[in-house]
Amino acid sequence: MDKRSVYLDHQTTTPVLEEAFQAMVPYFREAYGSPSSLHRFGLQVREGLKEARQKIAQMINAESEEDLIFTSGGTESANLAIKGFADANVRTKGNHIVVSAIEHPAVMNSVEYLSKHGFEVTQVPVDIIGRINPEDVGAAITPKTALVAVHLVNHDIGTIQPVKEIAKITAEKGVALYADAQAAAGWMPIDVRDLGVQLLSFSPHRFYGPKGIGVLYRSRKARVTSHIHGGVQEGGRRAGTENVPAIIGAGVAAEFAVREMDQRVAHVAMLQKRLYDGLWKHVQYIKLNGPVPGPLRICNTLNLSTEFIEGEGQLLLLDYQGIAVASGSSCVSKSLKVSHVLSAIQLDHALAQGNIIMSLGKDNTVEDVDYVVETFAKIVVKLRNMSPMWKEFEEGVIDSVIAPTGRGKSFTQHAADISGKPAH
Amino acid sequence: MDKRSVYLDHQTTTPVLEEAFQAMVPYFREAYGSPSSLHRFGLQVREGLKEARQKIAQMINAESEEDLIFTSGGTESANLAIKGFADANVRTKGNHIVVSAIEHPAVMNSVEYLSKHGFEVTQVPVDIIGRINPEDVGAAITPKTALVAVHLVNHDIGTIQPVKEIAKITAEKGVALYADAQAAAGWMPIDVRDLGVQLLSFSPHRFYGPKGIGVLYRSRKARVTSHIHGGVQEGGRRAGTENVPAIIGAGVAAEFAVREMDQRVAHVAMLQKRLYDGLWKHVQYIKLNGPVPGPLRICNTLNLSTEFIEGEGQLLLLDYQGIAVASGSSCVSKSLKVSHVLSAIQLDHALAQGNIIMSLGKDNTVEDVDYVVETFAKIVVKLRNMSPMWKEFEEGVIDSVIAPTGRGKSFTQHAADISGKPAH
Amino acid sequence: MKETKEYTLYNDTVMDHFLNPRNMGDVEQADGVGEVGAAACGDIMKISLKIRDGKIEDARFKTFGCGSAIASSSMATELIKGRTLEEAKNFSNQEVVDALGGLPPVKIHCSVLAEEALKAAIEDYEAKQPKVALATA
Amino acid sequence: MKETKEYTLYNDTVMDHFLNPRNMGDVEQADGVGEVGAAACGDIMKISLKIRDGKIEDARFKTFGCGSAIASSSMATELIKGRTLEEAKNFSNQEVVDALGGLPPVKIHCSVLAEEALKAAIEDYEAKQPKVALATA
Ligand SMILES: Cc1ncc(COP(=O)(O)O)c(C=O)c1O
Ligand SMILES: Cc1ncc(COP(=O)(O)O)c(C=O)c1O
Repeated sequence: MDKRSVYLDHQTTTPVLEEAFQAMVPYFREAYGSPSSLHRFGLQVREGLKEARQKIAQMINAESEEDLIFTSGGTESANLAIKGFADANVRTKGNHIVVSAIEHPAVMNSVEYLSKHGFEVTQVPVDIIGRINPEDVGAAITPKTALVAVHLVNHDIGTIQPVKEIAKITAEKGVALYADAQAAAGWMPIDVRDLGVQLLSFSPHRFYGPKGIGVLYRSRKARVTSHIHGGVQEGGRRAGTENVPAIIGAGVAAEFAVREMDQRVAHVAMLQKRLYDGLWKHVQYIKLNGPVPGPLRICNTLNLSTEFIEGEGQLLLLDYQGIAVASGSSCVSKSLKVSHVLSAIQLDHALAQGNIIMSLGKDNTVEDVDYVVETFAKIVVKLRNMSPMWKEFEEGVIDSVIAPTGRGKSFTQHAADISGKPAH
Repeated sequence: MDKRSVYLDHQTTTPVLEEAFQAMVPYFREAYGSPSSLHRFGLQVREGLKEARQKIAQMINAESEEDLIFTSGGTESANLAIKGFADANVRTKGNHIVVSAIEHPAVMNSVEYLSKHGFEVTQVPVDIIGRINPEDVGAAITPKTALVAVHLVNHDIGTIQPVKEIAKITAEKGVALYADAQAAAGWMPIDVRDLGVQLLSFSPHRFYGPKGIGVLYRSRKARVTSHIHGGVQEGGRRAGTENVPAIIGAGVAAEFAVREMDQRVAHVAMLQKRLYDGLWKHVQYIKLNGPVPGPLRICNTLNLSTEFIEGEGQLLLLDYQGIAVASGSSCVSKSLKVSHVLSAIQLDHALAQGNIIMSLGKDNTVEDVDYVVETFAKIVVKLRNMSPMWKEFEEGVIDSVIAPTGRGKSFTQHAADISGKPAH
Repeated sequence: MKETKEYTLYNDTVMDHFLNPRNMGDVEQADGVGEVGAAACGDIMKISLKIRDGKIEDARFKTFGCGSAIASSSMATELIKGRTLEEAKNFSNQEVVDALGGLPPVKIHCSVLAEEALKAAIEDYEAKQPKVALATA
Repeated sequence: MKETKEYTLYNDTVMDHFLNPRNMGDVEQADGVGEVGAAACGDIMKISLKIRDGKIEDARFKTFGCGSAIASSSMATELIKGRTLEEAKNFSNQEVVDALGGLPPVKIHCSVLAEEALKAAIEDYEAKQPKVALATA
């Protein structure tokens, strides 16, 4: 009998909605023109693009579809927001940028680039559930601050950020606010005007749209210097022949995201709760990273750490049982470094190593969740039996971080003792 | 009866090959994972991407598929080649760039960006058929030259450039050479090693691959600083979740381009010749821009100027008859400026205004070409009857540039006289 | 998505005037002729008028220019026929734009060219008729 | 494209040793135990040995680490059983890599960890057997 296949990695990417895919199909081989062309093959495409633009503008309640710049993805959008805004405003506003400590690498590395090119950067820390304190942002702003960059939701641990409160502060101080909404878009309503952000980005591949397309909203007041030079596409703000089918698919995905928002959120939040309850009932020594399911957590993500075992092993055994998840453990990253998000919430190194990220989608079912709980419980037993740490914990050599017994040293101390170097 | 539909704008974009499209389909809704993921949805995608990379590497005879960086399109590839190389090498090599006068705006505007950021730029002129003289390139190189950028084929007038000869000079002088191959790829064999270029870019949407994907080849010796910061995709050289379906489609398009190269080139060159012969037989006072069909011209493009009438009108009437073409006339451009390529070949202003670009594809037929010739001849008559210039020419007020009669003043003089300002 | 062939660059009215221009040609033994050029894009427009009793009896155009330049001159000649010279002198390109149901922003200058050609033709007429010119001055 | 479920991160041999590890556990009353940690990624590996007549009679492992760390320790214990101490001291991680049919570059350090755990276990044994240690010195 075939194993169940359960995709629990929707915070990485999602399948394309059937309706979005069907809408894209004619644009590959029939309506294949470039929208810059004056003939009918070009004109035919313009109409579809305009509609898609309108649907996406509606999804975030932008003043006008002209406030959107299409890019190739969430990363390019973040780069354009940060470097484009910094470039355009460094002279009039200053060379200081405020950013939270747990932004996605697209933001972090854009900011780092600027820091190598004459910008000063202040990183605002987060609390242990990964929340930014708006007052910290306020305190970080200086007269030279050009931009504050905070995400709406963290991609790893699912924390919803107080962007609206931060926007009040930035508005008061006359500083522009950019919100990376990639982990939020499609999974909670977004209203750029209500939020009070000047820049906001996301990519439809996170809510059943295609890959290869990103969106940057920028209010008319926020000037952005273009970073990809060439033709006058996107009103001269982003050159290059448009990825027409992807824009069309993005429009349909946005339309459905709006229409089905309540229903998707309700369903996925229900599954999230069931998954959380099930896991914590059946598996000992696991810790939730980020807020408990509820108003501070995005509805589709759980980030947990399983003590005494490592993340990649869990991921692989789950995968073997047909369950696709992610992990922020160092073994999973190409750089062998634990996710900087987990470091920023000061997660114990042992727990960071045992990290697993499960992100639900609209097509997951109650049966999926029950299967995951059951499978995960078995896998944890199997890996703990293999782990020297588990026995050493039982023997009192090392202690649990999650439920300390008062016996034994910490994992980190133990690891340092045997490797001769402090673990990082 | 329905009119014939003849797409003659393949130098703008092409439909996706059926086989390429079919190969893409499963990657939207089945194999939708991200290649960075460790689970099976991710792994499944890696295999396809690797194959696509290999096929594209083979198409240009790259040493290894690792020498390719996937971007979002030809424009981004050109930006990365120029700005990325300049950034990475300005300290060791210098801040001078040599570029031809007729490069695509993706190259021109990238170079212009650099010129605003501390770089010196030398533009090498072209002759009246749009050829770069390799000696001019050699003469423009200084001890501070970091990069020479010349395209393989001009997108507007179809001139094939002596890139191999230029490469000999740059190699001798120890300067890197970048070739924008976007107007060439798929329509003539490209061998980066035989050419001797260090950087080369193109986009598969010009040879029956999808939009939303570009390729930058860079030899291992050519360092390029990344310009889109974020994750470690593309070996850390281009961040952002990969546009998986587009890469897959690009691979198939490359495979077919190689396999069918001879056949496509033979067919299209035959049509080009027939179109050229037909038009020049049936229409008076038209001028070919760029070289005559033959070894100096890419097989699929004809660029012509119809005297005494303007380009957009020709384009629209052709379109009305089902024929899709492009134009470099100022009325067609959003900036109301004549194509800088036509200016660089010193085309008379009146002729630049009457510009039409017809670019053939593998699916065009002899019947298509005959229909185009017949239709074009009628359209020219119709528009000339509407044009004050035609009558004024017949009356000897203004003279023909193409076949001067010795009577009357030039169009440009006439236009200046009546508008009170010199035409530009 | 409609069928490819149903898409047009300009609206139906503009397309109609471009494809089937009204008043194309030259008025025989015209009373006034204006030929103007657009510095912006190089378009050239020529309007010739037949004037009888201070009224434009006939107006014809020839245009070297894009679709909207041709449509603008077609529409301008349509609009102006039957008007008095006084009315014609107050003619504004906006009338052309409105009658055409709008033009793309970058093409508004085509309607301006039509206004200019018309006014140049009237000037030409008046220059040839010094008495009339004085009377209206 | 194969079916989704047919794709695996590591090759078949590595996957087999990860999914069905050989010699998992602790040797009862072990003669030597080595536990080492990888500073690079935080993995921990423990190998325990039963040694009889200068030969490794039994070897078992416990591993806190990724799939390739588990597979490496499984393979290392398989390879080492039956070898003399002298042979075992020349044991190199490359043997593990080769026997596994290769590891991704970023995971080679897992095999190094297995080598280190084994050598630590032998050292532990020798430290407890001063005479033997001297004899082989
Ligand atoms: C020669 C050349 N280079 C670069 C480009 C830019 O490519 P894209 O529009 O696909 O980004 C083009 C596009 O027309 C081109 O013709
Ligand atoms: C919060 C956040 N921002 C930006 C990005 C970058 O998006 P993409 O990989 O689609 O370019 C991601 C992707 O994971 C993300 O989670």
